Amino acid sequence: MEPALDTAHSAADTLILHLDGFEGPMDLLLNLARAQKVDLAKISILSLVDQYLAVIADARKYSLELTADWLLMAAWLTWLKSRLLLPAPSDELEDAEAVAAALTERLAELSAMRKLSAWLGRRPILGDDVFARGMPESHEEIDSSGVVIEPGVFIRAYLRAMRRGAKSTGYTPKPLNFWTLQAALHSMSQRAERQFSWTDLQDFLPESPFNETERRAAVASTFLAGLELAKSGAVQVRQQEAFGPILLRTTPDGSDPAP
Amino acid sequence: MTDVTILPTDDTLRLIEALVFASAEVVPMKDISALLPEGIHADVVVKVLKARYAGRGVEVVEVAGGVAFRTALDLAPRLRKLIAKPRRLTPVAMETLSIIAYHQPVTRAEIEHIRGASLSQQTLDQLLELELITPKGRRDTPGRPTIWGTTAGFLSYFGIKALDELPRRDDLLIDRG
Amino acid sequence: MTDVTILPTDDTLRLIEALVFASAEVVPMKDISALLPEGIHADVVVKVLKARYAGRGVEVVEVAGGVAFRTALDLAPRLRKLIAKPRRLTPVAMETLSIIAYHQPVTRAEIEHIRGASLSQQTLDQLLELELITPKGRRDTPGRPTIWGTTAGFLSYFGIKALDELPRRDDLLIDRG
Repeated sequence: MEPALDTAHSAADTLILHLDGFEGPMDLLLNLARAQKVDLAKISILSLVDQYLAVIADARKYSLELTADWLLMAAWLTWLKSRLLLPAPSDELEDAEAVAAALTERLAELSAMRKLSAWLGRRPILGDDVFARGMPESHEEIDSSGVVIEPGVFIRAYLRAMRRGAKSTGYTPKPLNFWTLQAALHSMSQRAERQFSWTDLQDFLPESPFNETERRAAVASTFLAGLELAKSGAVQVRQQEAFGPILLRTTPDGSDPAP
Repeated sequence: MTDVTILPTDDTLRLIEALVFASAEVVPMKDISALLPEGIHADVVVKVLKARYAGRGVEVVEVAGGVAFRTALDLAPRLRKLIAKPRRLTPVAMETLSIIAYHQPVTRAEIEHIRGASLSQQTLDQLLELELITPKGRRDTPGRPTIWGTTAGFLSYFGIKALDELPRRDDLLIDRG
Repeated sequence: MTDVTILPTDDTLRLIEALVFASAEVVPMKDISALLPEGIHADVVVKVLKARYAGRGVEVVEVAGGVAFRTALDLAPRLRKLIAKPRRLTPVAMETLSIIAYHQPVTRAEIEHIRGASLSQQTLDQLLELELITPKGRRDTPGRPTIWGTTAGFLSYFGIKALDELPRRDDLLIDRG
């Protein structure tokens, strides 16, 4: 910033003060207190106040712009000074003395922190005074071959699937009476073990009561079973005319029937 | 190498040692040379440093473009720290796995029927890759579809010894009686 | 320390040397202990390693509750030029950090009261970025202000073993001009 403010204070030495070089009112107060060259606990608060106010007055003379905290401190110190000097009821004087003591303590605290800061500054600072390994080697290996199966998640997934499955097929309380391909294969293979000559496909249908849909499904699965066994060489299939009856027989020389 | 070998001072060795240690990259020989007093050769310094660290837990190695420190090769495996970061299954994969676990052996078509949704090859592949499921042969039906079952790996991830330790289906499907 | 000091074998020394050397961070004592055979104490191993590296370009230091390799302090002026990594704190940041170190956990208002000046965002950012301070929760007072404390990184940054190594309060309060 522009005009530096020089002020001579009451002590013999001339302290050159540059207001803009201070961090704030406390910083200035601490510097003024240090200039008294005594133990901080023994500084004269009154002369400290006078010095501070002199600096502020000077700053105003040079029409330096002061931020609120500088002026606030000045006002507060003026109040403190008046309380300490003027004859007043004893309890008010005690108040003022307590406030002065608190200010001394604050200055001592700030001073202590400055010393700690200086102590830290003398430490070997990593990355400036001492250096760590520049190319660290990691011996850590991420193993992501595993998988988490939490029983709760597993169960919920199963129930979710079952619910969806039930919804999409439509839930029917009565089991479906479909003659499945597996059943047809099973039944036909069993009969093939005992050999049979040309037999109508219809004869392989089960005897259970079927409605029309179920009967046609049974015909289809029985026919598929026949084809499957024919493929494995266990039976032969014949149809003599279009839409005529489909006939099956076991393969005469009995090439090994598939199970 | 040179005809006359001038050995570096301890001070020089310390500086180069610290530089190689602290450098974030391999230190090029020419950078080392630049720091050396007249008459001292970088390769001599590196040789002395290498000898000093020979047999220690860390070694000085010459790699492409310069010099670096490296953990002694025999120690690396002992320092290796496995950090398990197990993956999570997608909801679809988890559903599929649960169906296979409860209905095994089961075909893909049956899984789709139970789930009421189609099953992508990707999901099956994921479960296979993680060795959670395995083919258990083929069903003797048209098309001879592959039937699937769970593996020992599945049991171990689930934390059970045998399949009969899975939560009972009946306990899960109360509304089915 | 123990009554009977069992010295580590060279193999053990190499292993720990490699472990600590590999890391740029401070290696906690417990990580060292974990690699030691029964009966060998980590502090004995560290002592032997420290002695072995004393006077070298890199040294073993005990810091932030663990051990690390660091370049020797006397090499700083020369290394600083070679390894450009300016991370020196400003005086304001140093002062703020001192207050946090001493008064932790501490609120921003308390820091500002002690310094008699407001805390700039820039200072806070610098301390946070270097991972020297961290929020330690909130104080149960009106407004529930965040409280701040120092990190393990703070100890490591200044080469301090533990917070109790900081100068004692009485020593800081003594005024000698």
